[in-house]
Amino acid sequence: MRTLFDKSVKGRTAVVPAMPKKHAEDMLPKSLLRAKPASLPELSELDVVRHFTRNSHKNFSVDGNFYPLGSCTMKYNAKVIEHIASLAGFSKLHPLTAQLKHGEQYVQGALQAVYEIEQVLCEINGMSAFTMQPMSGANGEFTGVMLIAAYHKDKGNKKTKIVVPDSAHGTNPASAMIAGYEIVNIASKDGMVDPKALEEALTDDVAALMMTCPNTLGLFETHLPEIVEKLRKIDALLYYDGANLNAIMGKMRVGDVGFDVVHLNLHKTMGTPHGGGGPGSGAVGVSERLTPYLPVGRVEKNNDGTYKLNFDYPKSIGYIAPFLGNFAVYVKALAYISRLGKEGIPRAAEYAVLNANYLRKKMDSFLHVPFDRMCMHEFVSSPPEGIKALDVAKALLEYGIHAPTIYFPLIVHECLMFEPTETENKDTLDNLVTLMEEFIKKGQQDAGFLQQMPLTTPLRRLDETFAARSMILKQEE
Amino acid sequence: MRTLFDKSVKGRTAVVPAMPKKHAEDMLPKSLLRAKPASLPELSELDVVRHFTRNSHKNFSVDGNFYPLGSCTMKYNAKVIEHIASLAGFSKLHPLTAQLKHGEQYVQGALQAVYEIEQVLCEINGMSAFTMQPMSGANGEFTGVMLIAAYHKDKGNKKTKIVVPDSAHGTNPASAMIAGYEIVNIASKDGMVDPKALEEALTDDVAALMMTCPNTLGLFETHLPEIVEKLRKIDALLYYDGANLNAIMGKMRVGDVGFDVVHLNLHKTMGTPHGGGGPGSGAVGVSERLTPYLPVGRVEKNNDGTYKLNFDYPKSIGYIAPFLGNFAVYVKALAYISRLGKEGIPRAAEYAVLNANYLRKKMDSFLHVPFDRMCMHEFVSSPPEGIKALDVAKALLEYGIHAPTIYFPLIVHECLMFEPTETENKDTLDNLVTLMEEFIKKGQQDAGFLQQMPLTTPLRRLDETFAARSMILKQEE
Amino acid sequence: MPYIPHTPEELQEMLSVIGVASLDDLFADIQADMRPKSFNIPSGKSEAELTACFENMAAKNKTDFINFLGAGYYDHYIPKAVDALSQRGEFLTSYTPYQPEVSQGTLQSIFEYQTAVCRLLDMDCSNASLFDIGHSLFEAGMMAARHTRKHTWVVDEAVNPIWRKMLATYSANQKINIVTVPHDSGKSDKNALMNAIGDDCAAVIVQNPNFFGAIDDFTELFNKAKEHKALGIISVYPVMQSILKTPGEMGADIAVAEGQSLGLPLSFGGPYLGMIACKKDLVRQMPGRIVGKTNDLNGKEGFVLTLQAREQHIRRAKATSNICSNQGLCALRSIIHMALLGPEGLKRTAETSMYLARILADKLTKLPHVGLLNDAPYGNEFAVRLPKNADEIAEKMSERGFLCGFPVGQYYQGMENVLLISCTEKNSEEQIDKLVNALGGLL
Amino acid sequence: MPYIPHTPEELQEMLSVIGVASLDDLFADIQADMRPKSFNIPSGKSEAELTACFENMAAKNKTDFINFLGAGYYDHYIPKAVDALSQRGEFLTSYTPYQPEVSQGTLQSIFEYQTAVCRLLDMDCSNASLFDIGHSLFEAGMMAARHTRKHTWVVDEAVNPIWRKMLATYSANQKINIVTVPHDSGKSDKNALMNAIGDDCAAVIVQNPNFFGAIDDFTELFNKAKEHKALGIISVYPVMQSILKTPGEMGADIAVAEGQSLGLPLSFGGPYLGMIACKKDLVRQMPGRIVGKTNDLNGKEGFVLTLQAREQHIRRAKATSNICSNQGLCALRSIIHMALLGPEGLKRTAETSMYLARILADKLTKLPHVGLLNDAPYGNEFAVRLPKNADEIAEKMSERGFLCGFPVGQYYQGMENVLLISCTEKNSEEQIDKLVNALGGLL
Repeated sequence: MRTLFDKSVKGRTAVVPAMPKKHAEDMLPKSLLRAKPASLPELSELDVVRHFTRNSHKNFSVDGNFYPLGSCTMKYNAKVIEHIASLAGFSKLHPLTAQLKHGEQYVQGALQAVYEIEQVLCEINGMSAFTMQPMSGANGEFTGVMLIAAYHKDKGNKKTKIVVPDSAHGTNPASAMIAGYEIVNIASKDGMVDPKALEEALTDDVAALMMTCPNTLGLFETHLPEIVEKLRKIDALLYYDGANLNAIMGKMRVGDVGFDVVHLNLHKTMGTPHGGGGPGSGAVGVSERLTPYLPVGRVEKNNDGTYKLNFDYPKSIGYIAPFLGNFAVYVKALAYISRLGKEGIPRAAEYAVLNANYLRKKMDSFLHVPFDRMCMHEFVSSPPEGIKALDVAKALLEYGIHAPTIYFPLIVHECLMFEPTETENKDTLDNLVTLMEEFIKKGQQDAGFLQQMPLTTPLRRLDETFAARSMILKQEE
Repeated sequence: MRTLFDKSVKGRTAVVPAMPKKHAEDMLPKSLLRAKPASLPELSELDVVRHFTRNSHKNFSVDGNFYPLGSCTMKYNAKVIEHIASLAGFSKLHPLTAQLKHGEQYVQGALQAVYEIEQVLCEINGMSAFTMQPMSGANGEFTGVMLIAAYHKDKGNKKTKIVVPDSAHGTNPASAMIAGYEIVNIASKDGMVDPKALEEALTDDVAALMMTCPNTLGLFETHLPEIVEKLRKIDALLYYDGANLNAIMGKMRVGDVGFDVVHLNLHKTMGTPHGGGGPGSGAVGVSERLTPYLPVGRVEKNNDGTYKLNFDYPKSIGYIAPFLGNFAVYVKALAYISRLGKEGIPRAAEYAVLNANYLRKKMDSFLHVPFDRMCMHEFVSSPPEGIKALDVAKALLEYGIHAPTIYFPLIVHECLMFEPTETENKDTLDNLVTLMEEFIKKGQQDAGFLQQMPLTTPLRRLDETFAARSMILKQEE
Repeated sequence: MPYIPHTPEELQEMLSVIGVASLDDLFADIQADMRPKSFNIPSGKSEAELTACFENMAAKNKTDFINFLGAGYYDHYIPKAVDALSQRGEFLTSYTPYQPEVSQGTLQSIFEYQTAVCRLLDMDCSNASLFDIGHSLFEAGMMAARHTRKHTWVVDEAVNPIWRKMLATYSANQKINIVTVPHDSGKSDKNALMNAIGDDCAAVIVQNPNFFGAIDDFTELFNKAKEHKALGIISVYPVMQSILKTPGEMGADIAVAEGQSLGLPLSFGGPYLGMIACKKDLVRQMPGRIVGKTNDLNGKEGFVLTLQAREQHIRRAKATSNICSNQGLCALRSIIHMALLGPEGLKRTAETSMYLARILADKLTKLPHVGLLNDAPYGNEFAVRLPKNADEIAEKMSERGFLCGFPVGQYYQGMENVLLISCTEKNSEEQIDKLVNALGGLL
Repeated sequence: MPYIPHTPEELQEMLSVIGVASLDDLFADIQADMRPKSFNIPSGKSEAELTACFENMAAKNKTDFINFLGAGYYDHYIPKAVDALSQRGEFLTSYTPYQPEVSQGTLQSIFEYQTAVCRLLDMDCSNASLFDIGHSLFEAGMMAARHTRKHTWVVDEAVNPIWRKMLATYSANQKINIVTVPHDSGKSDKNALMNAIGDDCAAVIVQNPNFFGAIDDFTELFNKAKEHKALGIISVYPVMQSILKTPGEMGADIAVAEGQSLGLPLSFGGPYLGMIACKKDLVRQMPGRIVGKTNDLNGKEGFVLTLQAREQHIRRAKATSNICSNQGLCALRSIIHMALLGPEGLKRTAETSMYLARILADKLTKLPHVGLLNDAPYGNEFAVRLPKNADEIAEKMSERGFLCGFPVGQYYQGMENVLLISCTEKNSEEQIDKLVNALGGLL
């Protein structure tokens, strides 16, 4: 393991621009200049290419590996969408061009893309309007909760709490907190929101309930109609965490069944690549009553079919992103949606659920599957007694398969959460089943077998405690 | 190892175009249709992406590995040249557009690129004209020899032989043969063409001498002026095999010193990628007296600065390529040359020769270097007695370094031919030296140590005899 | 079926394993009255149709302007190796590196990114990136609020107004009080800033070069902040930072930067890259992912995500922020970009951009009634006062093929005649002459 | 120094190891009078300048025509995954796979390519590719000459004239006698071809669909060739081959094809891909590289270059050809392309292209004095006779934004009014209406 800095040699250069006609010292007083150059790495172009090419080989990725990773929807990321997002007509566009007087005429294609994805997301989700500004799922959650707060404030409602089921993603309570709310947790029962616990939690000062449906156990929330009714009574809003949208696209629209806000993880459901941790896009959709509060600027269509940018929304919560969000990311999502279309979008959900249920059935002979009912796009399970979820995860790495999500949700013992997605084929699923059955059997006979895994990955298990204690967060000069 | 065909599942699809409005059977008589569909692989797009991503990891490449491969000039291939060659303005251009009446106006940028690379190659090599038609080095050799034949035929010379030194590349005699000549081999002496052997070979029926200079021993041919003189006397032409041009760019121009024809391997000297075996570009340059015979069409510049395509050369040998050769390859070469320019082109030669001599000096303590004089961009050597060149090559693979060229030229015992190129840094060279010294020492103590190499590459040594005998050249259905 | 591999035979086999007759049976939990009321989106397109459709859409944008528009987002040259390497599937399609055994490519890149950010900004610790600089500024402010347990941010009005709008939006429901200190003709009013720092001050927030291009030294200001137990937060421009006095040298506690100028295309607004770095004592307040160095079972060096106890998936409502994803691929692009340019390349980029800005300023101010907004030192960007409305001028210039700069009037009342102009190394003296000529014709 | 990593210190150190004082000392063997008489090429450009310069150059080409020009080279859609995968550095920058232990990526791809080519063309053996189809035709002819030890090639005049020109050039100094059999109004004159086959005939060479788009069955012709111990060589169009009667079914001995239509951009003429496949008994006559399957030391399956005894680097002047490199990356692109489309995708491509050609032919022949050249079955390409000079019409159409087809008069005397028109699946009925409308206005 040698870093860029280890390989750096003073004076070595790669892409050096032409020699400047004047140097900084001749243009600015010395007091405004840095004392010495930043010790950035100095390498040749070949050094850099070779460094990152080799390091890339140390990564698992969807392009190389199956990722049955619950709650993450690691589906195939089509190569055509990368081409589309990198078209010069999009990538070279300065965002402030749109803010020049009559500058919109020069960005009509870009505004069209924003308008079209907002429209198509509205139709897929049954919402009145979408904003593309949020730059990730968590950022979308924050935006959604800010919209809820703006609504209540505008109506003069005194609301201080947001209710979050214990099966929710950790970002839900964190987002609600940053938006200024107090969190009320409620427990699940039989994998569903407990109606009694909910009843108790729903006091008049509740601003909203944040739901994940299907929930993080992979189960569809069967009490949904009652829940909606209860919330309406206290003028509380219903928030839909779209992390699991891949299960229901074309089967249910969250707007139709009474949700007021939804955030989507376009890098999950709409097939844009995960990028090793981002960039994402956390589009937020709202029902009619929340539209006045959406972030500005908003893209609108003129009567002549052209598009404009409107900042004139006095009730808007303001700027969530500097411009219109992660444009190049949601252009990919728009391309994905356009490719699949009316037929393909529901089909993605159908085959995602098919794959998950097939895996669930195939695995229930050697894993404990706590809910013996139809799952949606993912399901939870536990390894046999004596075997740790972590060891199962690490053993899969050895066989070239990414680990499932483990120890989440917390309410399942030694949880293994599998989400195969619709883009994986039957052979791949069967191979996972065969391998797991085999190594779990071995693990039951020989406890050490799984604990030593993985053996031949680029590195073996890493010492996380040492990392947290020693805090080496950068390379010293 | 599973092939695309092993992974294929009947009915699986990836990039399927829209359903046609009519099927073949409704448009053509059945007698003209194939009996059953071709059993091409049927996979999903993800299957294909994963297959080739994983298989790519089984390759060494310049992007991932050092290639000190003599006679091949495996230098770094700049990423910017790939971008340039794939610009839509070049890649979408139908070649026949240029053959429409006044169609040249639509391809001015492309004709400019052809014109400019011909001009710049003329200047770098001191030649009168270049043709870009030859589609590889060997194709360039063939073209060069055809031009020689056309010249002699036009002058009424009766010439039947071409003289080729024994150190020449195997393509030289093969190309001359296909162009209709008889081959006369001459031996080397002290690494140079043997003047006596040459004298004897130079009978009146000799059409040309094909030379590599620096020769395949990495040595500059010191008898060059005499050789030129001798050939002039019998009206024989002098052919320069440009495989080793990287050593002399900017230091000598082959036209200046009397060569009549030169072919260049642009994928070696001019930094276009090797592609696992092609495509190359074998541009051929000629002296004044050979220009009438060049392939058509030829790009010419009009007085108004525009470019045209001229087919009106009655003495032309005809079409070597369907159009103007491997356009996208030599656009990359032009980009490379433009990036380096007047300063950078000679510098590439200087540092290539520097790196080779540095390696030569560093290695002569544990390798036998037969010629104790300055080498050019490469040098030949032999391992210590008892160690095979093949084993050295295979051991290097184990350490992530590509093998040097081995057993070539034939005139060096257990030959190891190293060519580091100018783009590799000193650390990389030092690392090679250290590794080799170490494992050769081990190999001298333990004969088996090197013979077992490589151990951890994607495969170990393969059975080539079995392959030739069993002749499994495709996968049966 | 695009991106779905199942054959009809496999579908049947899988349904029978599950024990249902059809795909629709899988959705029995969703009752009939919950099914979509409409689903009126266009039919799917073949890949060829899709490509043609988006190529047409992209062609409706005009990207061949001669460009002098910056205002926080700059058109520097991006080496093609940045695209080639960051687009490799192993980086592009990998997940958050929670499984370090098979994520060293990503983890090492982030560690290298963190190191480079610290060295460029002269700070102790960086995280794995935030969404954009507006977001970085907000998180920096929240770090200060948590650290100092105080609630007032003193913000220079010469900080980019878009980022200040984001600060306002994000902090709206927090107990944060923003005090904005007016600029002085485009210069930071350091006296006023100092005076605004009271004992309730959590942080003072400035920008260098500021929105108007003015370069300053905030050492004294940060000293004053320290006296009041407030933190100094500075926003910088990474390319110019290769030559300018560093946040560390000025005594800042937190430095943020918009990473767009380090290898990210303008892309109509995103994705960009929020850089953030801080002094060591603030690291546990830093939101987002952080990579640390460690060893594996065999003692081999490697990297992991660390200090995760701060994060939302562990701490839920008590986390330092709600951030989950970072801008992984953007951070990767920026470290590749920095490695390709190196300190010398970045410096030359800054210097040539500055040099061109000086040529342009000289020529522009020779036009009648055109003058620099102030006498402050500047880098590659400066503001001029025009004799006419800058919005109108910019509109006419765009009709002539120029993005001549940013008219600041829409964000600063009373500055309707002020135009903010930037140069990068991609501009040329020829372009400058054309701009001056065209602009001269309009005044 | 672009692409050169040496620092001044390293240079000095290395020179001193070598024992010379300067870089120039390394070139002492090149005497003063042999040094360049001139070296007047432009100075180097920065990467930014370089990119701008070539982007300008590319912009001088017009590539937004509505396109009906084919004539052997077709604008089919190329899935973007072809680019993404073939551009991976491990494929792009690898060497010829002489070291199989570290070249299985390339070797397996070629083996898969060979398999696909054999299956598409219905032949026994394929090589790893040749430069282009003209070259394939020449090598096929030479294979026949070596195999039969005869020297006459009977060539259909309806074989693409450009490829026939290449045949003539390449065979000029060989003992080869080319007999060209005139076409019959764009149809292959099979009777005349049969009559031309004598006992000196090494091969009969035909094309299907022929240059004019006509589709035929050459079974009888190849039988006749067999009777005279001559080989049957056929050139086909890979996309159409997904539906047409195969070379194998017709009894051809060697089949060749231009692989451009399988995933290679038009790129103003290259690089393209010469496909070639033959019956088993001819494999040792086949030039170029061939990959075979084998095992490694541990018994694992793998691939190597095989039958190298035929090749120039071993046999020198006695080799089957002088070919050294192949079109490795182009072959890789084509196998990726075929794998992405599969048999169904390729068939649909052919069928939609054919369907559109029929729509177009119907509409065109309703124009006054426009008629099909002949009554032969055709695929996606057909020739029409116009009432005016086709060159002039094509010129005027290009001014109106159309590449309306190829005027064949420049290669076939007396056919100055004939226009060869092709459709691909990228065309649309809307484009067809536009074309017919524009063309109608000119007649």
